[in-house]
Amino acid sequence: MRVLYFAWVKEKTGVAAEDIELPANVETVSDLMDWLRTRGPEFENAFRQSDVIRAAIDQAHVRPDAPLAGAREIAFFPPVTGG
Amino acid sequence: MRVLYFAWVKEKTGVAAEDIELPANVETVSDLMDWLRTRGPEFENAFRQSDVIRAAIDQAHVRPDAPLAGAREIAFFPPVTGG
Amino acid sequence: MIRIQEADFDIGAELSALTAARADIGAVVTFTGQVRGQADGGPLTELRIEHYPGMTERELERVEQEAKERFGLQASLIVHRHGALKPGDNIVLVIAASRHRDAAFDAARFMMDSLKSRAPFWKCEKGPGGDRWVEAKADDDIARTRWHKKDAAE
Amino acid sequence: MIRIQEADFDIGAELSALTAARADIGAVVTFTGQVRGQADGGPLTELRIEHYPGMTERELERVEQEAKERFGLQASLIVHRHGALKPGDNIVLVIAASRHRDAAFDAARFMMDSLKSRAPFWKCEKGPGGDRWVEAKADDDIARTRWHKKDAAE
Repeated sequence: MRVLYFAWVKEKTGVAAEDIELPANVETVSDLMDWLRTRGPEFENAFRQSDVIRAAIDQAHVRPDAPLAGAREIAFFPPVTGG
Repeated sequence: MRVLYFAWVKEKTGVAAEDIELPANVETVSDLMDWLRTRGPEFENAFRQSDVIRAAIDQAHVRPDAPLAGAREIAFFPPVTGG
Repeated sequence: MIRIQEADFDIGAELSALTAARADIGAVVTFTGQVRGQADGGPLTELRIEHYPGMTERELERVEQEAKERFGLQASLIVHRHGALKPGDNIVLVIAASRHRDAAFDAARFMMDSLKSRAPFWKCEKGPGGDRWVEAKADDDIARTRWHKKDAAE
Repeated sequence: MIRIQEADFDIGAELSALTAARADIGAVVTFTGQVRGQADGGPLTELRIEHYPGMTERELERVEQEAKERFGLQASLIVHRHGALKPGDNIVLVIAASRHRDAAFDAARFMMDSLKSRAPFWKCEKGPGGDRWVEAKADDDIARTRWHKKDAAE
């Protein structure tokens, strides 16, 4: 699955985009954030305040309990600040 | 006193502006409308629905009970429709 | 600033003159009123706008001043045309510029609502059925009272 | 129509293209957001705007479509810039054109409120104190809920 990071989530992880093979027990957006935190200090730091991080699956906003099944692309980012 | 008429009030009276010497018993805007109605069929027709006619004294909106004392200019017109 | 004129106005040029590259402005709202070919009273070939020179300027200045005091604008403009206009022509332009968007939206709407109920302009629609003086809408008086209620609430 | 671009936009030209001489339009509201030199977090020398290509287009199209359905617009436009901007530069332009003024004002405000809470843009302010990612304002979520309440009331 394609995973994208934006704004300070990208700065903290040091990664803009990557392809990930999901572990079997990672079923929701929230599960994925928990798993990402285990991937080293940058990811631990980026996803520490996971309640302020927003997500989109296939370019549509989703909540943390959204299932990942069938998703091609998931993005993590801070609350949006356009306009 | 200078008296001005606008829009359909002007069309009905056939007068855009005139100078009038006020009779002694004409003290308010409402009195003046009553007196104007006595000046012939055009004025009678123009001021028949005097409740829809608005007035301004010295270029500021006033109500029918506003006194005329000290006024230099009075205008009669329909409700405004700009914008 | 306020202006009453027969000539058309150029919205882009007015905006540039007022707000371009001003780093103290965060939000700019413009309202433009245009002549519709299908008026509420039927098809329209010409719209003639009459006004009360002198009083019109005073009323528009008062409207603009009230908006400035109430919403803390960085810049503002009201331009209103008079004379003979055609369908598609511009009638009125209001611009409100402020730090944040709520003030700009509120101020532009306030200026339009106030202008509609106070500025001495009168519209006469010319169409196949003859000339028809536009009647004031009860809606416009109601629109004006939006702001009275806010007075009381503040 | 929606557009996302690095280049500046010309408000007058956008307005002309969309609404000039259209006799079915009576009211046009534009909103322009500009970069302020004094941001909420302090003085600002550059504003960098990042976005999520693909999703941004989708979200802006959805915002515009919702505004059209809800307010019955005759024409509309959303243009949002990204990249490195300076104080005084334009950020965003929203245009709503309708028959009557209330719909144009409501639609422009609705598009701005919706865009602020949904479109995936992020602002980073560069100033003497370094870089600072702008935080979302609770106000903007509250502004968005104005329209939910109206949903329920209608």
